[in-house]
Amino acid sequence: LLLEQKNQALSTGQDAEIVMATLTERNRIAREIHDNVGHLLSRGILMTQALKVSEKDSQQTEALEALGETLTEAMNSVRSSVHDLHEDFLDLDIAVRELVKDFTFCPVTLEIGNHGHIPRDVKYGFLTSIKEGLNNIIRHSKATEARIIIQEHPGLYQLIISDNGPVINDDEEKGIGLLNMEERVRNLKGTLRILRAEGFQIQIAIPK
Amino acid sequence: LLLEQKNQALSTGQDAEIVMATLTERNRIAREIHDNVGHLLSRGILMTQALKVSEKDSQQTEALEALGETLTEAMNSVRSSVHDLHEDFLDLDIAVRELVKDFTFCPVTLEIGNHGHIPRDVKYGFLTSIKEGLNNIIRHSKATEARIIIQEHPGLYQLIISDNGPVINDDEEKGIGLLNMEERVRNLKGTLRILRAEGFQIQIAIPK
Amino acid sequence: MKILIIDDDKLVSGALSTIIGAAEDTSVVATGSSGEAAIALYDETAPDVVLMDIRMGEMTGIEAAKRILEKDKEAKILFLTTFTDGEYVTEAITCGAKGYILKQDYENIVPALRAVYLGQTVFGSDIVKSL
Ligand SMILES: Nc1ncnc2c1ncn2[C@@H]1O[C@H](COP(=O)(O)OP(=O)(O)OP(=O)(O)O)[C@@H](O)[C@H]1O
Ligand SMILES: Nc1ncnc2c1ncn2[C@@H]1O[C@H](COP(=O)(O)OP(=O)(O)OP(=O)(O)O)[C@@H](O)[C@H]1O
Ligand SMILES: [K+]
Ligand SMILES: [Mg+2]
Ligand SMILES: [Mg+2]
Ligand SMILES: [Mg+2]
Repeated sequence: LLLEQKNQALSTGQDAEIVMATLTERNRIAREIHDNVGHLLSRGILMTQALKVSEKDSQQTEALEALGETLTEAMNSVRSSVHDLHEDFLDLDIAVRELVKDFTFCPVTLEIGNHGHIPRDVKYGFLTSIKEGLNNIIRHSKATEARIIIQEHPGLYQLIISDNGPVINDDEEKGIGLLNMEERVRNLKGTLRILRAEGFQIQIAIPK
Repeated sequence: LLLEQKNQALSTGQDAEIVMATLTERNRIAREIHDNVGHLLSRGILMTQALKVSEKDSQQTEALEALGETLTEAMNSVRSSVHDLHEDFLDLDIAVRELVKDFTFCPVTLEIGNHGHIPRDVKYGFLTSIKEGLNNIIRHSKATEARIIIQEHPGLYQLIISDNGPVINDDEEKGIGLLNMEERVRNLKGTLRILRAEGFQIQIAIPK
Repeated sequence: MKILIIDDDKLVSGALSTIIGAAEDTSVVATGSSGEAAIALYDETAPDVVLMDIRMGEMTGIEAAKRILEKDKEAKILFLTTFTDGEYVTEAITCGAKGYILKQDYENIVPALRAVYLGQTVFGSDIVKSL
């Protein structure tokens, strides 16, 4: 392993895993806030409104109006935090470009076909696979070119990661990286194929 | 790499990195909620208080009282979420025990000395280092025993990870794992030493 | 129109009762705080519209709505939600209820009840505003 390869691998690091962990945590917190603060605030808003409709004094009514606005603003703030949190915030295309941008070992051609909404699990599966695939290219290939294809087909989502490096080691041994990838794909009921022909190629298909 | 070693390494996986990512995200959200919702809620509580003072109707006063309680509860809920979020929620001792518990490759002796509050960065640095150290033991050592020591000294925090495996490869080459560890330690202004004597030993010291 | 209010938070149902009761064309026939109460009170009070919390402890609003609709296909049920929550909203629509309204959207609660009373469906406040 050359030092520059090492640095490269360091930088493509655990990004995708981290993104996933972050997402899980976001969802947990979103739920917590939603259930607790959101509930109390909506109660508070309704109570304020009830006070307003029962109020005789016009000055008090005005103050209640202002209070209602404040609480509504608080509610909107909670809502938008929670929305952001729940948001399927990972834009796969951007995330993949990000990974590719940081990858300087060899040029990467990225082909992302038109696709609709890709389920979150699939996105993360693809992202972690791409990360590992790129790391492997750095570590194991002498590639001068790599290619990533993401494609939606009628019945499935497809990811192909390939490089043009000469295949040196053609025993079919899988390390932790590929085993991990395989497990993820299996969890998504998909299939993973490895071709060692002209270069190394990983083909992943996840049924819709 | 034997299959059982692979499975082992899979399971000690990216835990520490994930914990760190989670923490970062928690902090971000905590700040956001605290700054926005917390501010609006405390304003709402003050407004309710003012309304109560000016209220003539006793039924309204009672309702305002209940509203004030609801908003206070919401505020406490925000505060406690934020507190939990900000909380230095990682108990290093527990986290390390967790890592060790999942480690079945060889017995590990864990010595955690009395220590006060360890800064979060140091904790995470230690945790990621332990994770990598254990993975390396699985992958590179033929150890039958390992030892992890965490110790607070007057001027520094110390972590030692050692095993009794015969040193096979005694070139000083560092892979991504150790380079990563070194970088983390450097960021904490600490020092990392590797001893390859009777077994493999990683010594980390982080100044206070 | 006669309204039955169900919410497991008594402070919420109390506030709703005051707000709805203040409108000229509405009267609150009862408030309850559980799905079971909803079923019993529906029989007892024969309301024109049920305004019911979608998330409650023992029995969800959706379950209670299904039970009420089993006995009375014509029952008009409007759900209260805290946030527009995907899974619940879909169920709210498919279980035969007349829709949902956000709890904190207090200005639209009475208009939404009127719309439901007239046989319309309400999905959040945007629809109500455009009525
Ligand atoms: N792009 C590639 N070009 C050539 N060989 C590759 C490529 N990717 C993987 N391989 C081969 O497949 C093997 C298994 O890869 P895998 O990612 O599972 O493990 P690894 O990279 O060796 O270790 P790690 O568990 O740290 O990922 C590699 O050791 C290598 O021989
Ligand atoms: N516990 C150990 N016993 C024996 N040798 C070790 C031990 N830990 C590390 N080494 C040696 O140090 C080298 C560098 O370790 P390092 O963790 O940096 O890289 P790696 O484990 O080979 O690969 P990775 O980048 O995936 O961690 C190893 O390849 C191995 O030769
Ligand atoms: K009335
Ligand atoms: Mg690999
Ligand atoms: Mg290593
Ligand atoms: Mg409820």
